[in-house]
Amino acid sequence: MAKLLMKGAEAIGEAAIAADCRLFFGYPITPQNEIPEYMSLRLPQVGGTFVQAESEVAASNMLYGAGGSGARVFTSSSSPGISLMMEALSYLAGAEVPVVIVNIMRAGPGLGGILPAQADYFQATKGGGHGDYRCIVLAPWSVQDAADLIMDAFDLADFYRNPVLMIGDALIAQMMEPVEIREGRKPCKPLAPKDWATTGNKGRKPNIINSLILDPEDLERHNRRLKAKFDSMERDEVRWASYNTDGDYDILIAAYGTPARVCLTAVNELKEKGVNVGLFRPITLWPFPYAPLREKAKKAKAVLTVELSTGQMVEDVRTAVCEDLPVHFYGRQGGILVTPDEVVEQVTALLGGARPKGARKGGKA
Amino acid sequence: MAKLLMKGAEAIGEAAIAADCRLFFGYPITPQNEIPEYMSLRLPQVGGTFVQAESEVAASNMLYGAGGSGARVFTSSSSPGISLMMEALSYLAGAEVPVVIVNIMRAGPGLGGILPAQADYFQATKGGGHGDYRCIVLAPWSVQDAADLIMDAFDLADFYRNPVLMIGDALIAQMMEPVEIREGRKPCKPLAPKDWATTGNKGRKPNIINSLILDPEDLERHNRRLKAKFDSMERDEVRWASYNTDGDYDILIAAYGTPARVCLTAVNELKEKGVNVGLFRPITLWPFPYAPLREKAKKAKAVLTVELSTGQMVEDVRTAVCEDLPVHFYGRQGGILVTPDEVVEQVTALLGGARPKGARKGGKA
Amino acid sequence: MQNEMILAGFGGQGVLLIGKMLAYAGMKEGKEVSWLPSYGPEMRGGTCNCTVVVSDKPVGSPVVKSPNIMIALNRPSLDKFEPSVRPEGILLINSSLIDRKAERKDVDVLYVRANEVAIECGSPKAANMVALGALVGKTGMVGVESVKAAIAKTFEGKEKIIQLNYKALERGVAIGKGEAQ
Amino acid sequence: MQNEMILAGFGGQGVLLIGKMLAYAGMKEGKEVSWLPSYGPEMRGGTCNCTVVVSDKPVGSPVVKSPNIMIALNRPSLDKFEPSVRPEGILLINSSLIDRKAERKDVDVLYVRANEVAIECGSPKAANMVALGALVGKTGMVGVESVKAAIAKTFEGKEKIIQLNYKALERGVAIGKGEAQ
Amino acid sequence: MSELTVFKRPEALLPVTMHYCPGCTHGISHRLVAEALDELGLRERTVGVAPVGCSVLAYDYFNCDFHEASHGRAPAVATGIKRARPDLIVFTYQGDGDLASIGMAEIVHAANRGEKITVIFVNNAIYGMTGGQMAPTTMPGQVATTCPLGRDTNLAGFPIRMAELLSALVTPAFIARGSLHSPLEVVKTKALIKRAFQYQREGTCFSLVECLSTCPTNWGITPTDSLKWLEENMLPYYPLGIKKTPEGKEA
Amino acid sequence: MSELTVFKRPEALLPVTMHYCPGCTHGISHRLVAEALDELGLRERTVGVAPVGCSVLAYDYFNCDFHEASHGRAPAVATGIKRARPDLIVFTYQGDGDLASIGMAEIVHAANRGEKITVIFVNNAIYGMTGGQMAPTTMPGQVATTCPLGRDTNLAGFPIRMAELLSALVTPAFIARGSLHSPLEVVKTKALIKRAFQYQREGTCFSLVECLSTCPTNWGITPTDSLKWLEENMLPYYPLGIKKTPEGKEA
Amino acid sequence: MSKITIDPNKCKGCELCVKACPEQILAMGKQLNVKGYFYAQVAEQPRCIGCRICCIVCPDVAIEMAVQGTMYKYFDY
Amino acid sequence: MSKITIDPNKCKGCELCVKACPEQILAMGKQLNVKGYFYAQVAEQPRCIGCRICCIVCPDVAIEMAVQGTMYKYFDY
Ligand SMILES: Cc1ncc(C[n+]2csc(CCOP(=O)(O)OP(=O)(O)O)c2C)c(N)n1
Ligand SMILES: Cc1ncc(C[n+]2csc(CCOP(=O)(O)OP(=O)(O)O)c2C)c(N)n1
Ligand code: SF4
Ligand code: SF4
Ligand code: SF4
Ligand code: SF4
Ligand code: SF4
Ligand code: SF4
Ligand SMILES: [Mg+2]
Ligand SMILES: [Mg+2]
Repeated sequence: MAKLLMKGAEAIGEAAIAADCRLFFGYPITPQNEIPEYMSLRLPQVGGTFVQAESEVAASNMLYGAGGSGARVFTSSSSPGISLMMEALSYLAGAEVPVVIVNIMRAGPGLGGILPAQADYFQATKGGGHGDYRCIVLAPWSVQDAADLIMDAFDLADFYRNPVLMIGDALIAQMMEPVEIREGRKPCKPLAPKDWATTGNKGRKPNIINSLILDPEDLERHNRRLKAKFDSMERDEVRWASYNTDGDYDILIAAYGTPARVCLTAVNELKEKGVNVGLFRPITLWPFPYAPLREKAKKAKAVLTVELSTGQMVEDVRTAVCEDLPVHFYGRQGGILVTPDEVVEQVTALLGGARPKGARKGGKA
Repeated sequence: MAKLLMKGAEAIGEAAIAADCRLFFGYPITPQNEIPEYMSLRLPQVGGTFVQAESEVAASNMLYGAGGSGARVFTSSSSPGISLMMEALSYLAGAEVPVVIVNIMRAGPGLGGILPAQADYFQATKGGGHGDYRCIVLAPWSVQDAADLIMDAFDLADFYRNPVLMIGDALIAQMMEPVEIREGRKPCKPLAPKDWATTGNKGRKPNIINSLILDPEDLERHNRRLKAKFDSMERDEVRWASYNTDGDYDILIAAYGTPARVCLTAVNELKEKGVNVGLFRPITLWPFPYAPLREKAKKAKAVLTVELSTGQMVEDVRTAVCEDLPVHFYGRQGGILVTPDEVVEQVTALLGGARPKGARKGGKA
Repeated sequence: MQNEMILAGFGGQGVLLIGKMLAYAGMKEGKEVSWLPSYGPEMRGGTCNCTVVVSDKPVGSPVVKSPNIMIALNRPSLDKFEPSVRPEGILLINSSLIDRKAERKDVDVLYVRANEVAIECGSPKAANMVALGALVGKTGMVGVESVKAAIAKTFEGKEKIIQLNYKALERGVAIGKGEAQ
Repeated sequence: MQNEMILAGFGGQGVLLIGKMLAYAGMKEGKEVSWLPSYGPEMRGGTCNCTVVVSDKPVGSPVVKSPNIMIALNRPSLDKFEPSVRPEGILLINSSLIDRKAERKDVDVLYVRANEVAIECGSPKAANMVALGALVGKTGMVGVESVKAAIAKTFEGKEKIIQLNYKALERGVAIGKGEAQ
Repeated sequence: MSELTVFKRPEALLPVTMHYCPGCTHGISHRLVAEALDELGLRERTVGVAPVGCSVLAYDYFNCDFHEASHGRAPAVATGIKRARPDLIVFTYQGDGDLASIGMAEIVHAANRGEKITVIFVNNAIYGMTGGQMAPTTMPGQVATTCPLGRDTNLAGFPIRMAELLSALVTPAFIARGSLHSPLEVVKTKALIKRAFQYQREGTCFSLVECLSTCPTNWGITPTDSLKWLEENMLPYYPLGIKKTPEGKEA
Repeated sequence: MSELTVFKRPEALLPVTMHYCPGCTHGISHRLVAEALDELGLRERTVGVAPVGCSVLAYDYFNCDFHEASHGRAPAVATGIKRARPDLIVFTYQGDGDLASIGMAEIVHAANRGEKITVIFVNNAIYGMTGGQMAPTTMPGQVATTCPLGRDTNLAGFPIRMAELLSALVTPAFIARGSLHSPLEVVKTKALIKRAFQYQREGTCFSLVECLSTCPTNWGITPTDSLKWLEENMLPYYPLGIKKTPEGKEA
Repeated sequence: MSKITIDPNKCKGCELCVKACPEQILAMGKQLNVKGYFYAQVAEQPRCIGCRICCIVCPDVAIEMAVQGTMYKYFDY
Repeated sequence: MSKITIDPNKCKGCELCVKACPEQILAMGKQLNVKGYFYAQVAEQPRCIGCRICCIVCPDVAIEMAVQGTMYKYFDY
C-alpha cells in the first residue's frame, strides 16, 4: 500500500481496523479526540461499532465486556482518563481479557495541561491498578511506529490474554507523517481460537470471565500462573532499538517516544561535529530492556536519560546499569518538548565533566 | 491513657479523631468496613460528620473538597476501591490538598479475594495515578503502629500539603490488640495555618484550589516545585526499623506490615537455635529507606525479601543493595499469610547455600 | 510462654466474644495479646472462629496455623481444626454438641458438657463461658479474676447477666481443674 | 537539506491546510516530512499555526523552535514568531494584512500581497495558496507539480476550486521567483 | 397414569446449592430468570453479567456463559458484550448498592442509550454482601451498620426509586417493579422478567425489572418476618407495576 | 441631576476578559450567578466549584474562593466543602458533558442526599471545550464530531432532560430550567438562580438551575443564529420552568 | 394427584414454604441435613392441592412437584 | 435619560446586543480592538429607552448603563 500522510491519531485508528478491530469505546479528552472522532466516522463504514461511553470508567468496562466476548477492541484516552481505568485494568489482567488501551499522555498531575508529556510511565509500567499484574507497554516514536505497534498490540493481547498498553506523548497523536498501513499482515504471535470467550454455551460448558477467587489456595495458584505468564513476557517480548552504537561513545542517551527522535537529531548533529554519542530507545517500557541497555552502556562512561517528566524511566535505567556508571537525567515538564540543542548542551557539558545546567542525578536518594 | 483492646479498624478511627479529624467520606468494602462503620457511630458523637459516598470516586473527590476547605479528613478503602481513587489522588497531589487515605489491602488483581495481601505496593509507591507526583506511604505492622502512624499521617499531609497514604494488609484492620490512643500529643511536624484554604474571601483575595496550569512554562515551574517538595520528603521523612542487627548475620530479611512480625518471630526462633538473622522493616514505603537498608545489608551475604505479593518491594530492595549481594524473594499470595516456619525454612535453605523451595530471584530479568 | 489458640463454633455460639475476653484478660495482666477473627464472604450461617495469642513476648504472627490450644464448640470445627493442634497441645471439646471423641492421641483432650452446664447455671447461652472457664481452669493462662473483669466490662450495667456469666465461668474453671464436670 | 517551517495566521486563513499540502508534496517526492498543528484550549478565535518539516533525512523533532522559514499571514503571528527565525532564514509576510515591515535584518524577507492577489485570481479565500506558491517559488523546496497534486487531492471532485487554487498558486510562484508581484 | 413433573429446577439453573442465606429471596429471582431463559429458549445464546454483591457468584449457578463485572459497572460490561455480539442475549443481575449507588452513571446511561440488554435489579434495601451498610434504597429510619441510628433523611436523603427514575428518561424502554414477598407477586414478577427478555429477543429496547427482595441476615429478622417487613415497609414506598413500556403506554 | 449607574459588572465578577468565544452564553450565566451572589450579599462566604469544560477557568472570573474539580465530580467536591463548612455557600458550575455524562452518579447522589449546595448546569448540547463531541444532551440528528452523521437515537438514545430526571427523586429540592437565548429568558433565569441561592442560604435544600446555552463555535453558526437554533431546536425538547420545589409545588 | 418432593440437602430450613402452603401440610423436620439445617418435609401429602405455592416461594429451588393425570392451572406460571 | 457605555476592549463583536436592541440604535464598528474584534458601538444614544436589554444579553459584560433622574423599570432585574 502507498504511503499516506496521516495524523497519528488517524493512523492508530486505521491500523486498528487493519488489524481487524471493529469496536471502539471511548470518551473524549484532549489531546486524543481525533482517535474517537476518526473511529466514529470509520467504524460504521467497515461494519464496526463506535460507542461514546459516559466516562472512562464505563469505557474500560465496556472493553472488558467486549474483550470477554472474544472481540478485538480498543480504547484511547489521555492521562486523567487513564487513571479512571485503573480498576478495570486490574480486572482485565485478573480475568485475562485481551484488550488494547492507548494513552496519549498530557502534562499532569491532576488536570495539568494538554501538551505532551511522559509522566505516566510509572503508572503504565509499575501497575496503576491494584494487585499483582503487568501489562506490556509499547512506546512508539513516530506515526508509522504507532500504526505498526498497535497492530502488534492486538496480537500480543490475544496471545497472552492480557491487556496491552500503548503510550505516546501527545505529539504522536497530533502530528502528521507519511505512514503505510500494512494490510494483510501476519499476526506477530501465533493465535489460538478464543474458546474461552462468552459467546453462548451451545454445546459446551459455560464460559466464565472472572477474577474473583475466594479460596486462597486457588487464588495463590492463579497469582502464580499469572506471574509465570508475566515472566514469559519479560523473557520473550522485550523490544528496543539503538542508534550510533556500533563504534565507541562516551555517553549513551536513553529515551523513548518523541524525545528519542529529538535525541537522535542531537546525536546526528554531534556526529557531524565529530562527537560520538549512542542512543538507546526502549520500545517496550514493560518489559523494560534491562539487559540490552546494560550491554550498550558498557562502552559508555555515563548514561543520560531524557524524558518529558521529572524522572521516571530513569529509575529503570539506573536499575539496568546498576552502579556500572553514573546515570544523569534531563527532563522537561509541563508540556514543553526537549530540543536537540538542549540535548547537545547536556551531552557537551557531561563530556566536559561538568554537571550540565538543569540536569540532576535523578531517581533514588 | 490506659491501653484499650481494639480492632485495628477502630483504633485507626479513634486515632484519627484524636488527631482532630472530624470528617470521613467513604464507601463500604471488605475487609475495612469496620472503619466507616466505626466513624458513622463515633463522628456524630464528637461533632463530626460521616458521609457514605456513592462510590470511591465520589469519596475521594469529597476528600478533595473538604481538604481544600482546610478540614482534616480521611477515607479508607481496600484495593479495588483505591484503584478508583487514582484520578483524584493525582488531583490532590497536583492541587496540593492534604488528606489521608488508608488502603487495607486485599488479594488481587481484579475482584480477587478479601483476605490479606500486599500487592498494592507498586500502586502506592510508584504512583497509580497520572503525572509526576509522590505520596508518603506509611506501613504499620500492628494496631498500635496503625494508630500512631495515622496521627502522623495527618501532620505530614498538612505540613507538605500532599496526600498521605497508609497501607496495611487486611490483618491490620481485622485484628484486636492492646492500643493506646495518644491524646493531646504534639504534631510530628510544625504546622502553619491553612491560609490557602477555600473558606470565603472576606478581606482577602480569592483562594483557588487548582491543578490546571495551561501555560507550559508555569506548569513546568509547578512540576519542579512539586519535585523539590518530593525530594525534601525523600530527605526528611524516611522511616524504618531494624531488629537483631547489632551483631553479625549472614542473612538480612526485608519485610513490612504484618509479614515483618512473622519474620521477627522467625528471627527470634532462629536466634534461639543460635542462628543470627537481621530484620529490616521499612516504615515509609515511599520514601523508601534505600540508604539505611544498604547499610544494614553490608554485613549480610544475602537479603531475603518477604511479601504478600509475587514480588513488588523486592524491586526497591534490589535497587537499594544494587549488586552488593543477592536478593532473594519469598512471597505468599491469594490471601495466605507467610508463617514463621516458612521463613525459618527459607533462611535455613539460604544458609545451606541451596535455593530454597518456593523462593525465586524476584524482580527484573 | 506463648499460647496460640483457635476458638471455633457456630455463628451464634459466641466464640468471638470469649476470644476477646481472653485477650482482654491477658492484656489486663500485662501480657502481649492479639485477637483475629476469621472473616469471609461466606461466614454467615457457617462456622466461625478466632485466633487468640496470649504471650510474654510481643506477638509475631496473629495468624496461627498450628495452635497449642483449640476449643471446638461444634462438630464441624473439631473436624476442621483437630489435625492442626500441636502435639502436646490442648483440645477442648464441647461434648454437649459433639458426638464423637477426639482422634488425636498426642494431645491433651478435655471434654466439657458446656451446653448442659450452662443450662444448669440458668443461662443456656453461656456455653461459651463454661468452655472459657474450663480452659482457664486447666491452663491458668490468665487469672480467673482477669476474665471476670472482662465479663464485667463486656456486660457493663447488666448486673444479672454478669452474675450468670460468672457462675458459668466458675463452673467451667472447676471442670478445667478437674474438680467436677 | 532540512526545511523547518512555521506557518501562522488567523483561524480561518488556512495555514494548517497549506502546511499539510507542503508536507504532502514533500512526501510525494520521497522526502521525509512531518506536520504538527498548534493545539490548545484557547486556540479558537485566536491565532493558529503549524510546523512543517521537509527533509532529506528522517525528521527528528517535529517541534521547531527556530524555523528557517516562517510564513506570517497576519500581524500577531509576525509579532510572535519573527524573533525565532534563524539567521539567514526566510520570512514571508502577507503585506495585505500586515501593516509593518520586518524588524529582523539578518533574514531574507519576502512581502506578498497575498489577499489582493487572491482576489485578483477570483478567489478571495486563496490568500494562503498565494503565500504557499510564493514560498515554493522562492525556495524550490518542492516542485510546483507536487503541490498541485496536493491541491488536486485535497479538493478532489471540485474541479473549479482546483483550478482557482492552481491559479493562485502559480501567481504566488511567480512572485516567489521575483517575476512579478 | 403417568407421572408428570410440573415444577422442577429449570435447566438454566445448575443443580448446585446456592450460597445465599436461608430465606434470602435472591434465590427466587435466580430461578425466575432461569425459567424465563428456558421458556423462551434463550439459554444457549445468553451471557449473564454478575455484579459485586451477594449475587457475585451467580456465575456458579446459571447454566449459561457469564461475565463477572466490577462493582456497579455491569451495564457497561453488558454494553460491551451486546455491541460486540448483538446476536447474544445479555442480562445483568445487580443489587441495589451495585446499581443504585456506585453504578448510577452506568445504569442511567445504558438505559438512555437504549442498550438492548435486560437488567434484573434486586433491591433489598441494604448492602448484603459487605455486612449491612446503608444502601441508596435503605428505608428512612432503617438501621444499617453505617447509619446505626437509622437512616436520617436530613443527612442521607430519601431512598431512590430506581424504576421511576429510569422511567423519566425519554429513550423507549420496558421498566417495571415486582416483588418477591408473596407467591402471587413472585408469579407476577416472573411475567415481567419474561416480558423483559422478550423485548430483548425482538431487539426492541432496554428492559429492567426491579425485584423487591429480602435480606433476613442483615435485616436481623427471620425469613418469614422479612417478607412481612418488605410488605409493610418497602411496598408502600416502592409501588409495584409496569412503569414504562416501549409502546409508550401499558399495553 | 446626578448620574446613576444602573447596570454594571457585578462585584462578584472580576474585571477581566473571559476566554469564551464571541457570543457564547457561558458569559451570561457567569454574570447571573455573580449578580445573585452580590444581591444576596453572599460573595465573601462563597466557594465556587469549577468543572472541567469550557468554564474550567471560572475561578479566574469570579471574585470568590474557588475549587477546581475533576471532570464530573464537582457535586462530590462541593459535598466535601459543604460538609466541612456548612456555613459557607457552595455552588458548582457544570457543563452538560461534565454533569450529565461522566458526572451522572455524582449529581444524582448529591441531589438525592439533599446536599445544601447550588448547581448551575449549563446545557449547550455539546462538549464545547474538547471540540464539539456529542453530549448526552445533544439533539437527535444534531451533528457532532463523534456523531458525524448526526445523533442516531437508535445507537445513542435520546437527549437526557436532567432537570426532569433529578426531579424524579423523592428528596426535596429546588430544580428549574431557564434559558439564555432571549432577554426575557435571561431575566427569568436570573430569578431562578437567585431563588436557588436563597434556598441554600436558608439551608432548605439542594438547588439546581439548568440553563440552556449556546456554543456558536462548535455548532458552527453565528451567535445570533445560535440563539435561534436554541429556541427552535432545544426549547421544544427542554421545556422551561420550575420542575420541583421543596414546598412540593410551585409556590 | 400431585406429589411434592423436598430435597433435604438443598433445603436451608427457611420455613417459607411451610408458612406459605395454603393447606398447611408442610412442616419442619427434626433432623439436620449435611449443611446443618433442619429441613422441611411434607407432612400430609394426600391433602396437597397442587397449587405449587411452596415451589414458587422456595428460594433454594429445593421443591419439585409431579402430578398424575391433569392438573388444574391456578395461574399461568 | 439613559447612557450606554460599551467597553471596546471587552467586546468580542458577537452582535447579540445589536440584534437585541429594540430601538436598533447599536451598530458594529469598523475598527478592531486589541483582541482583533470589531466592536459594537452606540449609534444613536439619544434614542435609547434605557431598557437594558443590551446589557442583559451581552455575554461579555461589556456594556454598562447609567441614568440621569429616575428610570422606568421594565422588569425587576
Ligand atoms: C470498587 C468496589 N467498591 C466496593 C466493593 C465492596 N462491595 C462488595 S458488594 C458491595 C455492595 C453490595 O450490595 P448490593 O449491591 O445491594 O448487593 P447485595 O449484597 O445486597 O445483594 C460492596 C460495596 C467492591 N467490591 N468494589
Ligand atoms: C477524566 C476526564 N475525561 C475527559 C476529559 C476531557 N474533557 C474536558 S472538558 C470535557 C467536556 C466538556 O463538555 P461540557 O461539560 O458540556 O462543557 P462545555 O465545554 O460544553 O461547557 C471533556 C470530555 C477530562 N478533562 N477529564
Ligand atoms: S446477606 Fe442478605 S442478601 Fe446476602 S445472601 Fe444473606 S440474606 Fe441474602
Ligand atoms: S467552545 Fe462553545 S461553549 Fe466553549 S467557549 Fe466557545 S462557544 Fe462557548
Ligand atoms: S403444592 Fe400447594 S398445597 Fe401442595 S404442598 Fe405445595 S403449597 Fe402446599
Ligand atoms: S422454602 Fe425451600 S429452603 Fe425454605 S424450608 Fe422450604 S424447602 Fe426448605
Ligand atoms: S438600553 Fe435598550 S434601547 Fe438602550 S441601547 Fe440598550 S437595548 Fe438599546
Ligand atoms: S453583546 Fe457585548 S460582546 Fe457582543 S457585540 Fe455587544 S457589546 Fe460586544
Ligand atoms: Mg442490596
Ligand atoms: Mg457542553
